[in-house]
Amino acid sequence: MTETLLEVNHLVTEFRTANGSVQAVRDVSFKVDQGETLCIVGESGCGKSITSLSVIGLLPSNGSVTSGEIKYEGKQIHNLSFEEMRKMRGSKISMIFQEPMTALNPVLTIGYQLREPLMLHQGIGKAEANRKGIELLQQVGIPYPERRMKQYPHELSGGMRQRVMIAIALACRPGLLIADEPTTALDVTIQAQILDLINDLKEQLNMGVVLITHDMGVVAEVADRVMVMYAGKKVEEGTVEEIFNAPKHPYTIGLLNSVPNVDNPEFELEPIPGSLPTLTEKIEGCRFHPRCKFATDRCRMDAPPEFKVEGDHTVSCWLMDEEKMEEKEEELDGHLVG
Amino acid sequence: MVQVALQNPAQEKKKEKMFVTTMKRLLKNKLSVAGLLIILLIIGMAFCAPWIVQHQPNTQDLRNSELPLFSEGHWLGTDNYGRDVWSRIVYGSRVSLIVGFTAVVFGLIGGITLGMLAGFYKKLDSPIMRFVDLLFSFPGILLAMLIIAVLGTSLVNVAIAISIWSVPSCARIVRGSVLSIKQKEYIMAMKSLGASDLRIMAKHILPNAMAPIIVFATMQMGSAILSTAALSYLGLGAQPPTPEWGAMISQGQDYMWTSPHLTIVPGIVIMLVVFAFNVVGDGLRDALDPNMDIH
Amino acid sequence: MVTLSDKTEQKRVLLKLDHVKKYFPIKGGVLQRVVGNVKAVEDVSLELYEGESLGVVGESGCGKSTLGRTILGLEDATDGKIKFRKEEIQDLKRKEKLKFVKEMQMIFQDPFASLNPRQRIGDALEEVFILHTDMKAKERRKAVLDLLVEVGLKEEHYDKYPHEFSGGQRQRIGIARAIALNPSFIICDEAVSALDVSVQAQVLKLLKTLQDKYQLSYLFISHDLGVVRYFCDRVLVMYLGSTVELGTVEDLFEKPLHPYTQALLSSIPRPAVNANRSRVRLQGDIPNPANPPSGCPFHTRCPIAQEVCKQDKPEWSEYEPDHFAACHFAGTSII
Amino acid sequence: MIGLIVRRLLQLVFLLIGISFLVFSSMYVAPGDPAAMVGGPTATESDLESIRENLGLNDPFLVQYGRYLTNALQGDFGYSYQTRQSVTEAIAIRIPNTVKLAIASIIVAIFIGLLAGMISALRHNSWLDVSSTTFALAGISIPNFWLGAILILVFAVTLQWLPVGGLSAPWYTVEGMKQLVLPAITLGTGSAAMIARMTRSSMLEVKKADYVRTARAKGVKERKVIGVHILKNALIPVVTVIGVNFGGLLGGTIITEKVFAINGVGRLMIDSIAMRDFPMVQGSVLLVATLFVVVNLVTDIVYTMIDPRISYD
Amino acid sequence: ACGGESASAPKDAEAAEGNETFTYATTTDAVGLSPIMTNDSPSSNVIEQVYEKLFNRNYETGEIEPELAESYENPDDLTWVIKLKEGVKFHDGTDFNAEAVKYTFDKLRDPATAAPRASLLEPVDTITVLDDYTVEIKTKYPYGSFLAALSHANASIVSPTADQKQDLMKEPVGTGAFKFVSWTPGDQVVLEANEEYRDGAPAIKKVVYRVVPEVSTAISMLQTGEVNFIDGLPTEQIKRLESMENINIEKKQGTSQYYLTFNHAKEMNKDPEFRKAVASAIDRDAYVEKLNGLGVRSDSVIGPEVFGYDESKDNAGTPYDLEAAKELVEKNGYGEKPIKLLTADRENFMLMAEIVQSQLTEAGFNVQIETMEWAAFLDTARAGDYDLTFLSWSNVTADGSELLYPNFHSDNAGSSNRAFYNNPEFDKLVEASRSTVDQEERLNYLDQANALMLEDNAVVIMNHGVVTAALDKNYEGLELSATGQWSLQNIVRK
Ligand SMILES: Nc1ncnc2c1ncn2[C@@H]1O[C@H](COP(=O)(O)OP(=O)(O)OP(=O)(O)O)[C@@H](O)[C@H]1O
Ligand SMILES: Nc1ncnc2c1ncn2[C@@H]1O[C@H](COP(=O)(O)OP(=O)(O)OP(=O)(O)O)[C@@H](O)[C@H]1O
Ligand SMILES: [Mg+2]
Ligand SMILES: [Mg+2]
Repeated sequence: MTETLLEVNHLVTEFRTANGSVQAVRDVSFKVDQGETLCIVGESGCGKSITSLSVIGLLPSNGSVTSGEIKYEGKQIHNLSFEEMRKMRGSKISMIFQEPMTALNPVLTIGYQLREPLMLHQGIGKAEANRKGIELLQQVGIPYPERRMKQYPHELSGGMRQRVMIAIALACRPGLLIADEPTTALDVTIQAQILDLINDLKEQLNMGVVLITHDMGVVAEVADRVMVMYAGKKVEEGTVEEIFNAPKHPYTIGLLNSVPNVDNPEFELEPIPGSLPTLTEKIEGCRFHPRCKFATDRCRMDAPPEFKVEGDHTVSCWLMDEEKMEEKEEELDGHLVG
Repeated sequence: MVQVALQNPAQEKKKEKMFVTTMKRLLKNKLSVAGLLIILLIIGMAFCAPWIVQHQPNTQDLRNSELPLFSEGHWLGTDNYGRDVWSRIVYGSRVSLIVGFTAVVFGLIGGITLGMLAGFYKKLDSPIMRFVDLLFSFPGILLAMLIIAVLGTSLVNVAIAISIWSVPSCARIVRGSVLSIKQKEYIMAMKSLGASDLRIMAKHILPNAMAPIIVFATMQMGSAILSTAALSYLGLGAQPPTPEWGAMISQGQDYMWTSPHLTIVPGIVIMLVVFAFNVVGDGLRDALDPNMDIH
Repeated sequence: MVTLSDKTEQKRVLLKLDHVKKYFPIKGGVLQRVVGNVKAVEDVSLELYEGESLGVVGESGCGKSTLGRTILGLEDATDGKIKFRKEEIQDLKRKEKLKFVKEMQMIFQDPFASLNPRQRIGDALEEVFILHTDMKAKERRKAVLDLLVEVGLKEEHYDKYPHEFSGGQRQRIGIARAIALNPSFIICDEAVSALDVSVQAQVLKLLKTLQDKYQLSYLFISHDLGVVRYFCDRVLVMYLGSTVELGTVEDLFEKPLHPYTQALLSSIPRPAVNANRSRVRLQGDIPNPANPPSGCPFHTRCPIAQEVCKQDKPEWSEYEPDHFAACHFAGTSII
Repeated sequence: MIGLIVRRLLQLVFLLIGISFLVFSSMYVAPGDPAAMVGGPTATESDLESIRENLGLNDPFLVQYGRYLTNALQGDFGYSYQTRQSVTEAIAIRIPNTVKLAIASIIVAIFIGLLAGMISALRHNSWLDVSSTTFALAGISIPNFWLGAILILVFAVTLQWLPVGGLSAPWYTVEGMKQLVLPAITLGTGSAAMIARMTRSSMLEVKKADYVRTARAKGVKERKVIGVHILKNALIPVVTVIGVNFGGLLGGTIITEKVFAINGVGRLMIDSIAMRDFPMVQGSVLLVATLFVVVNLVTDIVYTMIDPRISYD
Repeated sequence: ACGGESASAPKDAEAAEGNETFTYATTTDAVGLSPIMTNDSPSSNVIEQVYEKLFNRNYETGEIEPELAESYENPDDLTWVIKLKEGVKFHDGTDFNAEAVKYTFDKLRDPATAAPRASLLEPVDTITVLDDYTVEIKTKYPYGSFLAALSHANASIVSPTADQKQDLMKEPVGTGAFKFVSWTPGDQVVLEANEEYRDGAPAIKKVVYRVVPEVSTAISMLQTGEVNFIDGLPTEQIKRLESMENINIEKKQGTSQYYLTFNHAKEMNKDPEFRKAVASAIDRDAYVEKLNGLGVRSDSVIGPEVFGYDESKDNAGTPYDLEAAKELVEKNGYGEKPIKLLTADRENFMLMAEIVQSQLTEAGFNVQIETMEWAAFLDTARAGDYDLTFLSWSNVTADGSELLYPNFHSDNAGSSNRAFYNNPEFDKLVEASRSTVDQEERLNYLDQANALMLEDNAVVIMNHGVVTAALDKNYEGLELSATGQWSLQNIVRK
């Protein structure tokens, strides 16, 4: 039995803006076990990044967690003081970001940025930190690590920089790694290298990984479990097989049908109509209903609760409500197989 | 049918919208509001000058000279010729605003033209920017002094001098934005549609480079007023008896120890007005900031 | 779907590139002399047929966009000939080019940057007609409103500014602008890359519909092989400015000849669990285009590179009908 | 780096030739006869004629300019019409004062500017921010000729804390420092304001940067986040502002030197323009332009030192 | 809280060092320190202390007295035989003698020198050394104001040895009570007491001339004790100076004068009624009152302190009469044409311009002021590109001929006669005054010329100058002459 590393319950994150406060994350719950990769997937603006930033306590200054709880190894961390949270960051929970080009400080050497967390959290001296840094670079597959330590970020390619970011994030052997779209800015061949690297390291260190992406391909490749978000809400969660082989939520299905399949020339795209709602848009009931072809009056009135399908597979959709479940299921299956 | 429905009113409304949103944002900034009020006040003063003063600005009364503040009939006192300070301040606002405005407008015309050409045409970039550097490496006052030495002392020449002196900074700002806008895909799109360079520059680059230009112009207005005053202070600007704030300071300075208000009043007025333009410029910079455009 | 055999019958060449090169000079030294070149497009020859979609794929910086721009004349070709309907267009003046401009259009990557933010979209679209036709204001307006409907927007969008639209809608506006003059050839430079998948699918559908309706040819630049497979008839693979492989989607995806193509295909994350995960991982990074390797540009990362690859640049040749590649060991599997 | 320096110095030569031509021709067409200034009000026409002949003012414009340029290129900047003193010497006497004043002012400006800007950015939107922004904007808006007079009135005459003027004592003595205070504040206020504004906006910008978030995600202490990660990046544009302002200060000395009775190049410049002392005008303008370019060059070099991304060559 | 105390830090420091420094502030630096090559008052303020002339105008009485000369005689109208003092030495140790006089004057006259004040000796024909201490100077024509010329600072005698060895512009060598120590151009000139001076060494041992361009700064320095002496006090600052407790203000009627002149070359100005209208529109009394005691009211062109003055001319000009002026303007339509009132942007000219412009406007004229910096002004005025302008004449020789000839004689029209005044009758009188050696006769000629100008309304005299100085209360003994020159020789610290 693996241990639960991170547990997020009913997280709500709000932003104060010029037009009043808006909810970017609405009542989201999930958990991550040791050695497990949870992928959070969803389209732009659905609150993936904000969810993860809430966890690590680095929300933009106008944002705050307004309700819900976040537990790390069973301890509540959402109410820690700034200083206590700071000590967690980098040592217990680490994060890497989307843009390798901007996530490293351009005026500090790689070495400095790599030594920083080591010296800070492990209390070791500079020389020692330097030695460890070189080791780390080696570990993430960077050739000539000694030389790299003295270089500046702009002297490295995008893939290299993302590796450095990973090395920094893993410097103190954190229990949980949050990776926010770590490969979106990279070319496919490089993306594959980086995903492999994260996977390998996860296994080596028995970390929990939260990987955020909007690419279903990446999800299928690395995830153990998947959480699908839409407009600030979690709409479906399950193991990677459940999500890809037996998706339940119309949005998940739509998402899968929107991605062209490289291996199947006969595959026909089936776009989801309409466009993503903005945060400020007031939507009664299910947030997906304006784009959902199965929407009923009920969907328009009330937000659906979370329905358990099987094991940990949960779906927030009225279609899951007993009576409709069966008939709709057939129809949906038909679409997916296409 | 549809056309009729979509005619003018809607168009007008949209056009206003940009302006309105900018203004709305500007009005959220308290400092800017204060600045705007001061500017409006000064403009009001300039327009209504004859109605808000009891004395002609140039009428001398040698026997009632150097009256202190709050004297009867002269609430800001009189200068060494017995002229009413308040009416000179009021009429002085006309001078400052007109000279400042003219200088800014001509500076902008020169700066935008040079900056636009340099930014748009790679070949012209280097020669134009070298020329701009040349102007830039003159200290501003010196440049003005040379120009005035050549052209003679007068407010018109001050305006010319200040506008020439503001050309280099304007050109640099414009060039900077042109260079970045030129990279934008909509410019590429216009090129791919076969639009002429002139059209691209005038219809597509210029309007988008406007934000920094507006900010620059606003602040430049402040600094032009300051420079006009500085030149008048050096005796290179307004011809007496024109009421000009800088000249008032310079004349008043001789009486600093006996009638300090002759210097302090115009000094504070200049400071307030320049401050107002700067605050509004600053506020505009924020209000026009595209980063704030997302929401 | 149109099958390959249908296509081969009516293969009429619309655009022909003949050894096209585009170099960007690198300046340096005290006097800012030209000290070298970025060979963004190195010796590209190909033919594009009427009504087909030719995909261009490759990693970032391999010259895809430059190729597209050079074809449109937005960049002056350093060398080579570009023939559109048998006429050489690479050296034409702006005025002479106007008639080709009508025929060749472009859709851009960034839906946020490809529209002038200070121009209402109605005006933006009308501008196309102002530039190329003598239509009266009323006619132009009518044409624009029709266009809006055509690309799935509404007439009331006429008076809106770009920032009032979502990314997908903007891309539709970009498409409207591109098809306004009834062109026969459109370059889509990463036209769907910046869109969310649900919207991306909508736009791809729209592009297909338009192609069928107006017999359009597309040069479809993308780094998403899934999209290319779905959308294109033939695919060109580029690496460091050079063309490495060209073939029909079926040929290229099923029987890739070039090791780079193979690696590329195997790197794509497939959106399906338990897909066959045997894959090649390329080592190292893409070399600096300002200082490309000698010989075959790919040899530094190629798992099967030999001495000859370092020495000689492989020929661009047709290994199978309509299937070109540039590799000394074309067809060797690297998996 | 060497390339940059060489290139800039080459550019400087052309720049100086351009400037000298501009100055020479404008002085030439400006009304005012140098000979009359030398001769004084009593000079008769024949006095003036012999002065003109003596100074070479009767030659055509291009001959005069050509002669000037040829000599200047050989390092001979001529002799003052007025005092017959060598221009180089006259400038050499004054330059230490101007440089002293400019450096003191920029130090004042950097100190106040950085402090105010940082406070403002770190306490964004607080009353501290508002007041330091107000201060910064007020600083730009104060006419410095006015400020100087007020400072003298208050601190030198009324309170008698500081001397009224002069800059003759060596800077490292207490007297010398005291002499520098008022002029440096007068001259530095505007630049301080500019630096404060730039620091503020640049820090606000950098605060939002991804790498700052990265630093926080590493658990770096807030003090270090600000002191190392934010400040180092935020300073880059500030350096340019400092450079440009330092150049501007050289021009600003014209008024300050006058008000505080400082014997510097700025005053030499206006005096010689007034006296139509062409060689002196030329010499001092060229000097100031050179200083300006050199300061900019130094700025660029500092730039490369704090921003590794930039490399010239 | 008296003056002595407010003279704070700097003074104490010096007192401790034990060397008595007397500081004078000047707004403009000396151009140079050679009497031959300069012609400006800041320079002559230094030159006066370092060099001596053959004759000197007594600071008190204005009488011309021998200085380096012992005595002189005129064998005929064209010959001046001057006996020199014996035993006088230059600061460089060489002897002062007839050779030195000849050397100095020849150098001043030599066209190759291009001396700005060469005109002083323009009438001189030959200079002969009769013996070591006697020179004979022959003039081309009888030269009435020759002694005045010889008492001019620019006629100071220089050491020939030093002149050949070094640049006197930078390192002056004379015979005066002070010796040159150093000069930092733009900053300060330092002199020290000449211990060997024939009348005894001056009491103050060190003199510093500091350049302080802003008068108000200089006054502040005077207030704080950083400066001990300033001269040429501006009218605007008089009130402030009077309120200062640590200084004494010295005032004395001066030889200088300020006047409004017509451009007589202009058609409009040739109309006597026009000139009359202008003259009667200007309230000189009100203006002089504005000068706070720093101006003397008189209509006379030749001022009270100048040779040639006669009291009767004080009120001989057209009196102020606004109504009469208005009438004339009305009658002749003078108000229609804009009048360009040119003025230099220095000293009291701006004050005059503003007041006169306002008064003329009141009378119905349409007057536009055009200010110019000095250089441009001189050019413009000489070119006659103005309608009305203000001019001044400081008249260092205090001789009426030296005023009327350069400024109003038609010979000089277009050069130093910027008024383009051209009156043959007047010219004759002036010439006579210059070529007569008999001083009584000269007086007569000058008075007649003066009357002629007043009758003509050729100029409107705004005021005659007052020479002023402010001296630290701790000092006394400043000698101030009507020409504005002063001597520090007899200053002592109380
Ligand atoms: N500082 C902020 N103030 C107000 N709203 C914000 C702020 N930051 C983010 N948001 C909003 O919160 C929502 C969720 O943002 P988030 O960054 O989590 O999206 P995401 O799922 O990560 O999208 P992407 O795939 O584009 O990164 C978005 O609609 C965004 O506009
Ligand atoms: N204007 C230019 N000046 C100099 N170099 C350029 C210019 N435009 C492009 N390049 C260089 O040419 C090469 C090819 O660029 P291009 O934009 O065509 O690549 P791409 O394949 O479109 O890449 P991406 O996928 O990132 O869009 C790159 O190395 C780029 O740096
Ligand atoms: Mg995100
Ligand atoms: Mg591209």
